[in-house]
Amino acid sequence: GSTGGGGTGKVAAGLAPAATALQPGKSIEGTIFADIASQLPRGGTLDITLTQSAATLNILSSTLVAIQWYADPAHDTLERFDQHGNLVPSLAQKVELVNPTTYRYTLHEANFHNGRKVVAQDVVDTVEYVRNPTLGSNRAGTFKGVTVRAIDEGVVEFVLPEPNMGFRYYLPGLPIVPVETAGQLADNPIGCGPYRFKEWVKDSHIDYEANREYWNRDLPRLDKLRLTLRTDRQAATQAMQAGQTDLLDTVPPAQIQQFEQLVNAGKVAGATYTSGWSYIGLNTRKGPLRDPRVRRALALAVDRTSIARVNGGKYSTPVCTAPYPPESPEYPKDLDYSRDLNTARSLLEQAGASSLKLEILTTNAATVAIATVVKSNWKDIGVEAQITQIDVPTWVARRTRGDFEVGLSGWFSSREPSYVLDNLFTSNGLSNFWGYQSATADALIKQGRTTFDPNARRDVYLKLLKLLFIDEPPLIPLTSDNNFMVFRPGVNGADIAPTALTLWRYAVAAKRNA
Amino acid sequence: MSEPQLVELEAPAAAPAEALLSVRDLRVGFKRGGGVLEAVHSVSFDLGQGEALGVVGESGSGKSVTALALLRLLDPKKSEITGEVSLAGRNLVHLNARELRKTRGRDVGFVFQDPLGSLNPAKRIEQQLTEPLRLHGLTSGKADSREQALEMLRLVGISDPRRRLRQYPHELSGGMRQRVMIAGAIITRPRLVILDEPTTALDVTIQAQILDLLSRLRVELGTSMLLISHDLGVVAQVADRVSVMYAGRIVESGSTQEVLDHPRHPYTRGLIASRPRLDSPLTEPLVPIPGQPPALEDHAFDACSFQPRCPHAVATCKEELPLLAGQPHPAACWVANSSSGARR
Amino acid sequence: MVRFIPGDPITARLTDGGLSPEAQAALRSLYGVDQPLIQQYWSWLTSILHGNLGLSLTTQTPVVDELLVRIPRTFYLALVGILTALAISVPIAITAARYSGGRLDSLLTSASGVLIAVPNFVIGIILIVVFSVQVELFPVAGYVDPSADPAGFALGMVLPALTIGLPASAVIIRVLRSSLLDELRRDYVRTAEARGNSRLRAITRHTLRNASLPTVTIVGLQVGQLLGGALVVETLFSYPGVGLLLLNSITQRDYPTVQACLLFLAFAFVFVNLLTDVLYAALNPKLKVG
Amino acid sequence: MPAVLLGLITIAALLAPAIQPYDPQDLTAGIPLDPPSPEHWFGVDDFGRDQLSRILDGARISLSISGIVAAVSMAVGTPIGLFLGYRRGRLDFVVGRLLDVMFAFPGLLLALVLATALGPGLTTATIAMCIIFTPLAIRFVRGVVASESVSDYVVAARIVGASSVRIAFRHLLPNIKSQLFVIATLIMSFAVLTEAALSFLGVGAQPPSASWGRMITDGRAYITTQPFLALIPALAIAVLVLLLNTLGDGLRDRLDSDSKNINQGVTAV
Amino acid sequence: MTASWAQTETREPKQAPTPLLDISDLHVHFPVPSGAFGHQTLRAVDGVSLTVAPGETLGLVGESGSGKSTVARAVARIEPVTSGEIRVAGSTVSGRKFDEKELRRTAQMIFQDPRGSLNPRHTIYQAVREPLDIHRVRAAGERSARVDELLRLVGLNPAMRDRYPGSLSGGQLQRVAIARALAVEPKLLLCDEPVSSLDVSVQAQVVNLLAGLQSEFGVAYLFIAHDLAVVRHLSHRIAVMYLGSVVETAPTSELFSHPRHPYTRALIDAVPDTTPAGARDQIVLKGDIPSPLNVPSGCRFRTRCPWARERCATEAPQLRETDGAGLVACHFAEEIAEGTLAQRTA
Ligand SMILES: Nc1ncnc2c1ncn2[C@@H]1O[C@H](COP(=O)(O)OP(=O)(O)OP(=O)(O)O)[C@@H](O)[C@H]1O
Ligand SMILES: Nc1ncnc2c1ncn2[C@@H]1O[C@H](COP(=O)(O)OP(=O)(O)OP(=O)(O)O)[C@@H](O)[C@H]1O
Ligand SMILES: [Mg+2]
Ligand SMILES: [Mg+2]
Repeated sequence: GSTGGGGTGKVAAGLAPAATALQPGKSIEGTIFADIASQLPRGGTLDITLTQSAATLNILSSTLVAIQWYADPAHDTLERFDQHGNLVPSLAQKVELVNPTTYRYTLHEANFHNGRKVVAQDVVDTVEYVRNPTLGSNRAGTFKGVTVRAIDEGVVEFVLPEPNMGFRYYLPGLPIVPVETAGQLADNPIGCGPYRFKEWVKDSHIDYEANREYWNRDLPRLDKLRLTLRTDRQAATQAMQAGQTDLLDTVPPAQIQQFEQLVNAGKVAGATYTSGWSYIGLNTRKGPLRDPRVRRALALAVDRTSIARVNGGKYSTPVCTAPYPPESPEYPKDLDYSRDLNTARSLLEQAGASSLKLEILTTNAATVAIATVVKSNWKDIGVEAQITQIDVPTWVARRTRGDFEVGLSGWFSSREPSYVLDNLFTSNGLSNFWGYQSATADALIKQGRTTFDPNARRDVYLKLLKLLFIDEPPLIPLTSDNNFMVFRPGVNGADIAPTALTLWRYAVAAKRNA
Repeated sequence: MSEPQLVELEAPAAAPAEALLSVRDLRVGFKRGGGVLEAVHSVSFDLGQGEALGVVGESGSGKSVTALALLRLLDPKKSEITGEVSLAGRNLVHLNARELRKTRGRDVGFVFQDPLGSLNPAKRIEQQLTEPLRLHGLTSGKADSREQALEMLRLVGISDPRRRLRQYPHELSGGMRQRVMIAGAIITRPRLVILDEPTTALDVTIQAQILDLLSRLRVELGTSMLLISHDLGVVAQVADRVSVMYAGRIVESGSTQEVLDHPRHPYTRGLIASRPRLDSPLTEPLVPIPGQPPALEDHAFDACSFQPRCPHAVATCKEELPLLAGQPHPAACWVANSSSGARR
Repeated sequence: MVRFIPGDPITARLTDGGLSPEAQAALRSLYGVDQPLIQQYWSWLTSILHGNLGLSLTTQTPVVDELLVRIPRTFYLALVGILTALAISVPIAITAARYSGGRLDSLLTSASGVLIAVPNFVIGIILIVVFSVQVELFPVAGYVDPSADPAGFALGMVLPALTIGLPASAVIIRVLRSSLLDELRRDYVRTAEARGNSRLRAITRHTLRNASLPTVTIVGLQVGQLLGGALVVETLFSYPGVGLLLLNSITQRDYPTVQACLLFLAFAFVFVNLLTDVLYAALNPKLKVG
Repeated sequence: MPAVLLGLITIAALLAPAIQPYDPQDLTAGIPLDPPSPEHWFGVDDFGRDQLSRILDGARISLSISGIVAAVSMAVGTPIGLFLGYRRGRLDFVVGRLLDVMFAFPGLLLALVLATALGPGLTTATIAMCIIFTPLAIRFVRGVVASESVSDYVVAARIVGASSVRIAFRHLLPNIKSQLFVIATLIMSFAVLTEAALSFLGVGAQPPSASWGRMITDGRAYITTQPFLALIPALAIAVLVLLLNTLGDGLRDRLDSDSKNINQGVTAV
Repeated sequence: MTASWAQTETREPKQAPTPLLDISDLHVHFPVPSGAFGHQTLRAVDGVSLTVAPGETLGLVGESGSGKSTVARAVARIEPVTSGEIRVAGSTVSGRKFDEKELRRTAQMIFQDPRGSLNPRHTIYQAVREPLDIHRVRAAGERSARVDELLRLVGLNPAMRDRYPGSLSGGQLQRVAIARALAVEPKLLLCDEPVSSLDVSVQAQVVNLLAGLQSEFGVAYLFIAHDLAVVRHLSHRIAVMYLGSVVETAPTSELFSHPRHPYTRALIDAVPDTTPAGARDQIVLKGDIPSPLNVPSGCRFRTRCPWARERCATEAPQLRETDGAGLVACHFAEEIAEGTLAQRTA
C-alpha cells in the first residue's frame, strides 16, 4: 500500500488520452471539475466506509494511506488529479513552468476554515512545516533542495535544483494549512478544503460538514459527510450488503463476485479504477538474491494469470508492463513477461542456487493470497517458499533495516514515470528497499526525469524497464490492480470519481435522494 | 420343624380401628441400570393416634426409604413405590402432586437426621420456621407467623427466641438446629411427626436433651411419632412400640419393653448382645454377629436374608421367606416360629 | 513485555520510508524512546503515580483522555454481555435442573456444550450474517453514540452483546445447572419438600441462591476471558472500546497507550474480582453477621 | 463413544497424507469456490484447493498443536501442582495468587503480544499457548492435589512413614491420574479454540497452512455466497472440542467426589 | 487370627515405670481466619497431660470437638504442636526435629473411616506391604509371606490380598487398616474412633479383634470413641475431655462406679439405655457446648454445670487427686459426690 494518484474509469472504461506534459515557458489554467460539479444534486449526508484505522488526522505528518483518507475532506492542494487522471490546478488557478527548474503558482481567492485568507506565504510556511524534522514527515524528502518563496500575496514560486518532470505530481500531496493552527492538525484539522472537520470518534467515525465558503461555490454538493471506520473487512462488506453505508471502495478480491451479483441485481452500483500495481520485492543484498540470474529466474517462474485471479479477478490485469498506465506516452508496447520455467530452471542452475529457500513476507489478506500462488509457482522450479504474515509496522521496520528476503507489496501508478521510478530504484532512493545498486539505472532514471521531449523519454524508459523489470529485477512486477468499488445507486459522483487517494472524490460526491 | 400356622401369617393384618397411619405391603424399588432394585419389601405397620413407633435397624436396612416413601419424598424418576399408605383413611400413594403437597408439612411433619444439612443455609430461622404456615395458609400475616414461631421456639426450649429468629442456621449449635427442625415440624400441629434419626448427628449429652424433649412433646401435644434410629437405646427412651428392620423387611415388631427384654428374632438378639452395655461385666467379651449385612443386590426373596449370619439357621431358612408371625409378638423367623425353636 | 515488540514507534508511523536518519533520531529523542528501557519504565512508573499515563505517541494527546472515553464503552459492552448471559442462562439452567435427566435437560445441556465448543468469533460471524445481512435487523458494525441516538446505540449493542453473552451463558448454564443439582441433593431441599414446597418452588426459593455461589466464583474467574473475548468482539464489530484501542496501539507501537490499556485491564480485573467477592459475601450468609 | 470418535479423528489425521484425495496445497485440485460435490465432498476453496484434504491436514495441525500444548503444560504443571498442592503453605499462597493473576489475564492478549514480538505463526502460537495454559494446569492440578491430599489415605501413608516423594508419586499420582487426564482434555480443547481465535486475529497459523482457525478466517470472505468454506472448518472445531469436552465430562462424572473442582466453568480465550 | 479371646482377669491398669506415651501440658491451637485479615485462635487442645503405659489401653472420651482426635493427631505429628511435650517410648517427638522413622515404627494409627484411609488404587496386598518396604521390616523375600500372616492375624483370608478396597466391606477394610498398622510391629496404636463408622452388628467384631491383639502382642492403645460403652469395654483407664482439656481420668471401673466430675456423670447418664426413660435418675445438661474459639473463663464446664458456683468462673480447676484412684478437675468434686452441694435451679 502506498500513496499517489491514478487513472480512473467506470467499469470497463479506459482513461482519456493524456494531456501533454507542461513544457518550459508554458502554463496551465483551469478549474477542477468545472465540467461536472454544477450538474450534481445538492444536499444529503453520505456515509463512506473506511477499513483502515488511523491514529492521527495530521495529514502532513505521513503519507500513510489511512491518514490521507481520514483528513482529506478538510484540505485543498495547489493542483489535483481530475477524473481523467490529469493534473488540474485547484487551490491555484494557474501553474506556469517559468523555466525548466521554476514552477510558479497563482492562488485563488480562498479562506481557511478559521476565516483567514489563504496567501502565498502559507504555501511557504506549509512546506517549511513539512520539512521540520520533528514532524517526522516522509514528505520532507520531496522538497529537498527546493526553494519556495512568495512572489506576492497571491503568487508562490518553487525553484528546483535540477529539472524534474515528476515535481508537479508531489503537489496533490501537499495540502495547504494555516501553520498557526498546525498544532491541532492531529485531532482538529483546519484547512481550506470543501468540508469542515466536525468530530472524530476514534476507531469509530469522523464527521464533516460542508464548507459553504469554499472558493469553488459549486462545491461541495453534500451537507454532511461521515467516514465510518469498519476495520473488519467483512464487516465493511456486509454493511454495504445490508445497505448500512453508501460507499465502499477497494472491495477485497474475494468479495468481488458476490458484489457483482448485487450490481447485476441492481441493488448496488459498481465501478472499477486503476490504483496501482503489485510486485514481489527482492532483497538484492541477501544471499543468492544478489545474483541477477536468480532474481530473473524467480520472475520467470511467476504465473501472473493465476495471481490476477486471486488478486482482483477479472478486474486485475495479469501483467504489469510498466508502473504507469497504457495511456501514458512512455508506456512500452513490446516487453515480454511470459512464464518460462525451463529458462528459469537453467538460470537457477547457472547461478548454482538449486535448492533455494525463501521467506515471503506479507501484510494482509490480499498479499497472502498472492503469496500463496507464488509459493506454488516457485515450487515448480524447486524453490521452497515460506509465507509469513506480519503487521505493517513490522514490515516497515524490517524493510527499512533491509531485514527480509522477499516481501509482497504494491505501489501506486502514475502518469508520470519519474514520479514512480525515482525513489524506488535510484541507488540512494528513499524507497529503494531492495538495496539495488546500478549505475546504468541511476543514469537512465536521471535522464528520464530531466528530459522534456516525449519521444526521447519513451526510449529512455523502455531501456530502463527492460533492465529493472526483466533482466535483473530487484522486484518482480505482477499485476496491474484495478480496484472494484461499490456504492448505493443513489450516490452520484462516486462513479466518476473513484480513486484511492486523490482528495477530490469527497468534493464531488453527492447523493441523489437527499 | 413345623409349618407356620396360617392364622399366624395374618398377624398384623387388620388395622386397629383407631390407627392414624396404616401401611400395607409397602414396596420401594430404585431404578438402577436397566432394572429395578427393591430396597423395601412388603412393609406393613400401623400407628395409632398419639402413639410412638420406633423403627430400628442398621445402616441400609431401609428405614429412611420407608419413611420417605410414606410421603413420596423419593425422586419419582428414580424410584417406584407400591402398596398402601393411609393416613386417617386417605391413601397417600394415589394422591396427586397438589394434594400430596397439602399433606406434607401440614398433616405430617418431618425431622431429618442432619440438622445442619436439613436447614437452608441461606435463610434466616424465621423464614424457615414460618414457611409451612405460609405454604398451608395457616397464618394471618407476618406478625402472626412470628408469634407462632416464637411460641414454638419456646416450646422446644430455645433460649432468647427473638434473637434466634433473625439468625442463620450456621450461627446455631447442632442441638439448637435440631430443636429448630422439630419446631418447624410441629408448627402446623400435624397429627404425625416422622423423625429420621433425629439424634444420630448429635453428641450424647445433646441427644439426651432432645430425647427428653421428644418425650415431653408427645405428652404435651399428643402427636403421633414415627421415630427412626439405628440405636435400640434411643428408641427405648421414646417409643411405645418398636419394629426391627433388616435388609428391607420388618423382622420383629412389638412393644418396646417386650422386644428388648424378650427378643424373638436372632438378629434382634444379636443386636442386643453385640452392643456393649454400661452394666455388663467388664471382662465379658462382646458377642458379635458374624458377617456383614447384605448389600441391596443381595437381598433375599425366597429365603431369610439374615440366614447367612444366623447361628440357628436351618434348611428352611435357605429355601423360604419367613413371614412376620408368632406370639407373643410377631417375628419373621422360621426357627422362632416353629414349635421346637419357639422361646417359652 | 510491551517494549520487546520489534519495530519502533517512529518507523512504525511511516509506511513508505522516506525519513532521513537524522529526522528519525530527532523524533526518538523527542519522545524519549531513545533512552534505555529501564529509564523509560521508571519515568512511566513515576508519572503514573501522578495520575499521568503519558502522551500517546501517535496523537500526542494524553493517553488518559482517550482511555476515559473508551472505558465506559467497554464497560457497557461487558455489562450488557453479562446481563444477556444471565438473562439467557438462569431460566435455562433452572429448567434443565428441574427436569434433570430428562430429554429437555439433555437437549439444553448439549446445546450449551455445542456453544462452548464453537469459537466465539464464529458465533459473531453467524449472528452478523443471519441478523444483519440476511434479515437486516441490526447494524453490522460500528458504534453509535448513546447520547446522540440512544435507540441506535441499543440496536447496535444487540449482536455484540449476544456474541459475548451466548458463550458465557453456555458456561453459566453448565455451572449453575450442576450446582443446582448439587444443591438439590442436599437435605434441606428434602426438608423444603416435606413442608409442602413444590419442586420448582424449592429450586427458586431455596437452592438458587446457594447454587449461585459457585457460579459467582466461576463468573468472576471468567472475567479475564471475558475481557479477552471483548478484544475479539470489538474487532469483529468495529466497536471502539479499550480492546480495539489496545489492538491498534499494539500495531502502531504506541507504548504509552498499550501500557495504559494493560493497566486498565489489570485494574478492571482486580475490580471485578473485588465485586465478585462482595457479591459472594452478600449471597453467603456465613460471611454476614446475623 | 467420544473416545472412539476421537480415536478415529486421530487416525484420520495421522493417515491424512495417504487418505486425502488431493494435495492440500494443490491450486489446481478443482474449480475455485465449487460447492461440495462427489469429487470434492467439502467443496473447493478460493484458490482451487480441495477443502476435504485441507480439513484432514488441519486435523493434524489442531491435534498436534493442542497435544503439544496439553503435554507441555501438563508436564510442567503436574510436578509443580503436586508440590504446591501437597505442601501447602506460604509458598503455595503466594504462587496461588500469582497464578490467579496470570490465569485471569486475558490469555489471548498475551498470545497477541507474544506473536507480535516473536513474529506470528504456529510456533509462536504454540509457545504462547504453552505459556498461557501452564499456569492453568498448575492451578487445576494443585486444586485436585489439595483436595485429594486431605484424604485419610494420604495421612495414613504419612503415618506409615512414607516420604513426601513416595506419597506424591505412589499415592497421589495414581489417584489423580484420571483427573489429570480430564485437565489435559480441557487444555486441549482450550488450545483448539485459542488457536482459532489467534488465527482470527491474524497471529496464528500462517497461509497456506490448513489450520482450521485459518480456514475459517480465510473462508469468512465468502460467508454469504459460499458459506461452506467457513462453516465446515468451524464445524470441525466444534466437533473436536465437543468430543474432547464430552470425553472429559464423562471421565469426570465417572470419578466421584471432589473432582468437580476441575473447573467445568472455565473456557478458553 | 481367629480372634482368640484371651481372658484378661482384670482391666486394672498395669503400673509401669516409664510410660510408653507421655503427654505433658499439650496445647494445640489453630489459627482460624476471621474478618478480612485477622484471625482467631481455636484452642483445640489446651493443656492436656496424659500417659499410656505399655500394653495399656487409655480410653479417651468426650463430646464432638473436645479435641480427642487432635490429641492423637498431635502424637502422630499430623498436627503441629503449639506447646507442651510428647514423648513416645522415651523420645521426644513434639519438637521441630524428631526421629520420624522411629516414631512411625513405635506408634501407628487407625482412623474412623477405613474406606478413606486406604488408597483406593492399591490392593490389600500393596497396602499392607508398603510399611514393610518403607521400614525394611524382614528380608525382602519374606515380606510377601508376612503380609499373608498379618492378614490372617486380623481375621482375613489371604486369598483377598489382590482385591481393591472398593470391593470390601467396612469391617473388612478396618481389619486391613489394622493389619497395615501392625505391620511395623508398633508398641502403640492410636485408634481414632475405629468402630464409629461400622455397622452396629459389626462393631463388636472389631472391638474383639483389638482386645485380642492386645492380649497377644501387648500393644498399647490410645482408644478414642464417643460411645462410652465401647470405651468402657476396651479400656484400662479412661480420660474424659471437655473443650480441649481433660476433666477426669480414672481406672475404668472407678470412673463408672464413682464419676467425680459433673460432666462425667452427665456423660454416663446420657448414654441411651434400653431402660425406658424416666426409669433412671439422670442429669440432663442444659445448654450447648461453648465454642473452642471462645473458651469460658475459669472452669470450662461451668456454663452447663448444674453445680456451678462463683468460684468456677474465676478459678480454673486443676487436675487433682481425690479420695479414689484417678484425677479430677473440679473444685467441688467431693461435695458433689457426697451430695452436699445443691444443684442450681435454672
Ligand atoms: N435414592 C436412592 N437410590 C438408590 N438406592 C437408594 C436410594 N436411597 C436409598 N437407597 C438404598 O436403599 C437401601 C436402604 O436405604 P435407607 O436409606 O433406607 O437405609 P437406612 O436404614 O435409613 O440406613 P441409615 O441408617 O444409613 O440411614 C440402601 O441400600 C440404600 O443404598
Ligand atoms: N486443622 C484444623 N484447623 C482448624 N481447626 C481444627 C483443625 N482440626 C481440628 N480443629 C478444631 O479443633 C477442635 C477439636 O477437634 P477434634 O477433631 O480434635 O475433636 P474430636 O474430639 O475428635 O471431635 P469428634 O468427636 O467430632 O471427632 C474442633 O473444634 C475442630 O473444629
Ligand atoms: Mg437413614
Ligand atoms: Mg475426632
